[in-house]
Amino acid sequence: MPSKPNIPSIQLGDYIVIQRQKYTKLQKFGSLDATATLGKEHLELKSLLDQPYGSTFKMCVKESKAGKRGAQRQHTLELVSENELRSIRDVLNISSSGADNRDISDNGEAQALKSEDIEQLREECSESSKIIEKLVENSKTFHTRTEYSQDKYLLKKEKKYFEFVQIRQPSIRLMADIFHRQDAEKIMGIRVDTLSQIISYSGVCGFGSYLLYESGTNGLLPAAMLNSIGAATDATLVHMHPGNVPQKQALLALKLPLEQQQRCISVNLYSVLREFYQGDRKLDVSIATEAADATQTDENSATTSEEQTDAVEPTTKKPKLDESPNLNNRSGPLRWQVENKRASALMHEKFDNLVMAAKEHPTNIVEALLPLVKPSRPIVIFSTCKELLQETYMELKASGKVTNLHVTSNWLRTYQILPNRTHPEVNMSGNSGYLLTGYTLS
Amino acid sequence: MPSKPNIPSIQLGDYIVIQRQKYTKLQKFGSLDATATLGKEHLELKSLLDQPYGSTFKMCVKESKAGKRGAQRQHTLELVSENELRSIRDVLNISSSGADNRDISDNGEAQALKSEDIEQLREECSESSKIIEKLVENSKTFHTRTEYSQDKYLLKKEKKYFEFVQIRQPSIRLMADIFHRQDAEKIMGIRVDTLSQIISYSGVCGFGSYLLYESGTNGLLPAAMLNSIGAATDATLVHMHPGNVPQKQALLALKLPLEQQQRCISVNLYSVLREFYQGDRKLDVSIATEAADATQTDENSATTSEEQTDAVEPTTKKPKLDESPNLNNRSGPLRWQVENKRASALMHEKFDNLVMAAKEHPTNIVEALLPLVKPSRPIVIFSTCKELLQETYMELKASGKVTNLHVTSNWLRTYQILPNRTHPEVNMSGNSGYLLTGYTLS
Amino acid sequence: MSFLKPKTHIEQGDVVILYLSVNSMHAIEAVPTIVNKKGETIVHIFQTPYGSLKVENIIGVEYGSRVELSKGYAHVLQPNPELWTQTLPHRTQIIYTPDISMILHQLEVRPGAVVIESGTGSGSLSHYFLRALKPTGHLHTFDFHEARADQAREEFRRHGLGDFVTVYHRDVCNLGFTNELDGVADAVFLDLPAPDLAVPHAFKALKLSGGRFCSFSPCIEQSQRCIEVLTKLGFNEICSMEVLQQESVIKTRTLPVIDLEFLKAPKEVETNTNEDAKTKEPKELKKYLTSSNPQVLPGHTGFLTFATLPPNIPKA
Amino acid sequence: MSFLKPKTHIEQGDVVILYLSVNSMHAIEAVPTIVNKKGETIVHIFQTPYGSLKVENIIGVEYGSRVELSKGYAHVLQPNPELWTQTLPHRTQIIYTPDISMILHQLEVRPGAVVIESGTGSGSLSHYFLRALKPTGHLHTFDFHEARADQAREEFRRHGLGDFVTVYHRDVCNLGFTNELDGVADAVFLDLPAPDLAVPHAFKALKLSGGRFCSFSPCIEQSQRCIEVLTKLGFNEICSMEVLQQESVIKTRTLPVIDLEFLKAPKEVETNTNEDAKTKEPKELKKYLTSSNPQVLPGHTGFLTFATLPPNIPKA
Repeated sequence: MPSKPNIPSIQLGDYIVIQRQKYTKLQKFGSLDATATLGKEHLELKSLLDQPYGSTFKMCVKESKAGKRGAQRQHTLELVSENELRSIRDVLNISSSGADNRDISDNGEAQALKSEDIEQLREECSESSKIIEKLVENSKTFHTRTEYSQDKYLLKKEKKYFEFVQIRQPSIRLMADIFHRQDAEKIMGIRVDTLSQIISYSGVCGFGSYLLYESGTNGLLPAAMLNSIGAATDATLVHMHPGNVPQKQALLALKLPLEQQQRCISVNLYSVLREFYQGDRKLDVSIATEAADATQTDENSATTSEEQTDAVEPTTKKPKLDESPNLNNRSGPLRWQVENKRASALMHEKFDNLVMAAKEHPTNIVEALLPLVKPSRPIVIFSTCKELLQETYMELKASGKVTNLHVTSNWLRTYQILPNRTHPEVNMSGNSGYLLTGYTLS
Repeated sequence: MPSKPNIPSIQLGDYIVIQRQKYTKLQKFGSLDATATLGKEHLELKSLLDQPYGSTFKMCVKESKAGKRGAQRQHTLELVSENELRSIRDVLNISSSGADNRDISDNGEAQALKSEDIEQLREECSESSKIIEKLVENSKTFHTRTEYSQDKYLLKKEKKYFEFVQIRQPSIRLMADIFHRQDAEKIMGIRVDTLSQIISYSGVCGFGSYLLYESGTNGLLPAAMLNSIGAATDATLVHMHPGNVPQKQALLALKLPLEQQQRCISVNLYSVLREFYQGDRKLDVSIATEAADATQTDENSATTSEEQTDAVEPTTKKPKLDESPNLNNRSGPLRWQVENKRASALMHEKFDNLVMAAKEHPTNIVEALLPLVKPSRPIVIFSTCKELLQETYMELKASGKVTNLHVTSNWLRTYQILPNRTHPEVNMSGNSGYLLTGYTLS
Repeated sequence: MSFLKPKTHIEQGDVVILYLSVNSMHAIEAVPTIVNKKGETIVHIFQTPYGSLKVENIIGVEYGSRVELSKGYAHVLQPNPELWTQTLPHRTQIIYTPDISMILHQLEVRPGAVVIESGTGSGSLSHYFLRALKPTGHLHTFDFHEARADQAREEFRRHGLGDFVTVYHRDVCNLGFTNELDGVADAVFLDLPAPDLAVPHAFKALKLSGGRFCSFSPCIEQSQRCIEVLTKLGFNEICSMEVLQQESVIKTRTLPVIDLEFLKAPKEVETNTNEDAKTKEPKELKKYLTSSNPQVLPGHTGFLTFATLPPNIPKA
Repeated sequence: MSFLKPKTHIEQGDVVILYLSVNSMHAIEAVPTIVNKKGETIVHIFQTPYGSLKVENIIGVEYGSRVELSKGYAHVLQPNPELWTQTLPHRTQIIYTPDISMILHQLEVRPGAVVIESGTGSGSLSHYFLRALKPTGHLHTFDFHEARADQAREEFRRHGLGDFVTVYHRDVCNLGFTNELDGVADAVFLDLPAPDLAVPHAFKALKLSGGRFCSFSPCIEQSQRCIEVLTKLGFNEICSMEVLQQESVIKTRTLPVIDLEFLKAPKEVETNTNEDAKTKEPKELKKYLTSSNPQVLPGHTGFLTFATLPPNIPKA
């Protein structure tokens, strides 16, 4: 049944995931001149164009400049075939292993090559396997180490000199990992297990109308919900945020079809609530307060992302939310006004869930949004601070408007499973954050 | 070097640990008529006398009475030799196993024997292996089950009909398990890992003078500390408690030499602080308040132990703390007065640690006791309620009197390690309690 | 039909969650009559600890409403995979929401995905797969136990999900996932005693453009053997993990706060008036909003092993 | 000599813990001069991020005191096994207090106990054993690395613990614990790459009246093989566990509380005075005393396997 697989190809304007061994990075392939930086290596991306996602490329040194912290190398990328990729261990063909490390004294003089030698070697050899082979040849202790210790050494060296990168298409799974590893605070510390449970408990799927409030997750939460809503379905998402401009990086990186993108309606929390309650009323002074407040919040969230400027595409960039009374905004509806109207219409019809990830105290926000949710629908409130959720729990419990209330958190334990060396990983992430879940009542 | 091992023998008045498979129980062997109850089985203990600890006894049915929930059986105990104990599986010699359970339908009719038959079988056969053999013979599905499923069945039956008990000498390790399993609240929920860390962090050992305040752990905490202080050493323990009578069951069960027992000075918190601050002053009205309060606390703790009446030996039972002004207590010092004086002397010399396990808010208590601790000494405060320790942490941090402050808790994960069936146990204890630790400064 | 999409009112034939309390929920079918063991059609009365419910009365009621029982009340909720997992008739050990959520996330299941599952078991996970992949994807689910496969098939149909799922009675370890499914799957999930035997079949069933794999197993040896085969076949991103959810028990606790300062200074006898005595009370009670773990937590459910089949791996 | 018993003042030759902060502690020797690499005797100056300390100045000072550094201050604490474990020179991977506490508890170590330990490693656990068993017990500790055994022996002597410990340089897996130790031990502890090889020697070394056994190993396969041998030799109460300690990070967090009620009702333009605007400020900040985990927790140290050798098992 299967023939040539239908794999999408890399296009200009795409966000791409660059993977080098276990390291992954989200990068915009904005132009043919674009480069990506992995540590000291700079990669020219132009040869990626039109190649299928999932391809592996070899980093070929083009030039090497002395930088502040050793050489900065510029690389071109060359497409490689799958079978060029071999295990580094097979290449080196190591066989003799010591029994244990009783005779090893670690005096730092085990490597005969000097760092200058290694730097030169690196420019001469394009293959990490060659470099590592030389290092092993010149190591005085390598062959007396245990196999375990040899493996560890090789892995360490391989990591440093590994010359291949794979280009992958961004997915929620890959981005959740990248964001959490690079700077968990930018996504409010939402860990993969917690993200997965937000999606489950919220019931978001291809049918229904969903409501999200989040105060900044690089677009990860709206992207994950829209991903679950799916292409070519009827479901919609109203995405409320406290700032002037929604964080959308993850959404843009998913490269969803336009019809699906348009089913995510991003609106400012204050502005849309005003629209909902007061419709077309004249702007007055309290909006000024609100706008000031919105700006303030946005400043907070702006500090969370250095890539924030990339996060909003020029094509989707909204005009700054500026509702000060001296502005004449009678000259045709602005985009945010249209979105507010669309959202407001859905708010009047009520939603099939409520998802919140607030940096603010959730209680007031949930009180404002709960009336917009139909009965018998899930609510999921995320917070990094259990003390806040405890208070919200008590408030909701007392209100009688929500039942089956639970506050949960998770341990996520990853395992090293290797022959004779199986154990849980020695480090684990300490914070999953907390979820408050329940079901609305009529 | 080793000859005949010098194993202590079971004596009248001893507390003993009765073990039947994994079930353990602490029992007082108070008289030759004493019986112990394990579920529906009543064991006459008299044949234990003078037998070495660690011996195994066979339960021999003496008579069977109809009880509310099936037959209550009275057993005598017969000493058995080690090699009489065989694996139940070897006896039954099961070999044929089904490949999986796809053909098993669980309709509850797999056992041909009726419950009356089994009851009768039980009275006829004194050996569980015989009973289980019959059950297996009459099971229609046993031989089509997987080996795993067969094992599970056998273990379940073995547990029910197992006819051997082992008598062991109480130790802190065995008692901590028993107390926590039977009713963790009676020992304030102090789990084995937490207990072990209280001992470590408190630094209690064969040298020094130690201070403990606890509001009721069946004697487990003072016993654990006295166990670490050891026999034939110089170290001492002042054990403060809020009630009229200290809980001492675990201490008595350890059967420590008298000289060691006497180095544990148990005193009422209020009473000894008054003694310390005011020496021989006249009793006045505030003592009435205090006595009332002490009684109240004791009532609370009394509800925590049905074995409480056993916990205080007649020989060590103290006269009720009764300091009401109308009592004439000038007729020679009472035991509690002597102990208060001894404790007060040690308090003036100051202590080498402070350990607290309070049901009350710890802050005021630690404030009162901290001045009694030398500088550069560990303090360890246990609480089941993290919120309280957070406040105490903040108070101590602000005071500058204690450094290296940490609040910790633990996960304790036990593993099933069996060939091809290795995994963490499916249930784990949820609460270790919390420890606040630090070092005093001068 | 109450599993297909969000709906507002109970229709005849819906499965409805009768919610009594956190620990007491029941899935009931909203039909006015049922057939009893003797084959007689009788009025459908559901018994609860708070009295009985005449089920006919809930038809037409809005989901989320309170319904009266003869000795109390309950709420009626629309079922979804979470609530179903807590109320379904157990035909096997089932997997719960924390593990399931991770499985869905790691397998990247979204509308349009083609997923293969073995075994079907009690259908707990299947309901989640179906919610995530409908209306444009498809689930192929296998069980070697014929009665279970039949029950699951019937259940999916009644729940309005029949169009999105095919249930197979088949021993996949020995026979694979049928040739029709070669190269069609975006994701394969295994919950089998010997997952390693089914990995080569999973390999065949995944798309040539690659896909994701998951095996759930209680014992570490199962994961070890599974990973051995995965490695041999060229899977990468192999990763094993456990997800353990803890509930926080939130309550207001009243705790004694004692005063010991009064012991330092002797009270003068003359201050002993009744009113004074009250102010000297050395013990007060304070309220704290506290959170703690339940006494017993799930310590282990299973090891989740995930892997990626990269694109263009030749399948011989 | 500062490890033997609690003491109040620093004497010359004591090991002293210089406490700078939770994450910065140093064990220093209270001697006025040291010999540098060139063999010259020089004044003992200890450098810290807060400036230097002339070590001579702390001799005679009370433990727990604040001592001045050239650019700040520190506290001097008497060392004990907990503080030593956090400051000792690492010669190997070491075991930390949570595991150690469980080991001491499960091995029932108390004054008078005879304990066998292998390997000695950096002596972290040895110091705990010594605190628990002195002054009447004895520790026999083995390491197959000669330099480590020598360093440990010298360290115990300097710490005033030499009388309670014998350090052996010996490969116990192949050679056992020496015949002199047959039947003398109350407890045996193993931290070896192949503990199963040493279990028969542990069996011989334990008292005929029985005793307790522990093996610490990072990998599950080590525990599996160890348990196989323990079972064969008649050990019972076999039990494996992990102890994982979490720190709670306690701090006061300031969090925004926003008001959305004002959006419901349109404000009249006439109320727009400066004073009014202030009272309408929709965002306030509240303080919360919070507790959270650190970002990274210890996920695994090792598996602890405990077992009991029952009394009167013939050792033939």
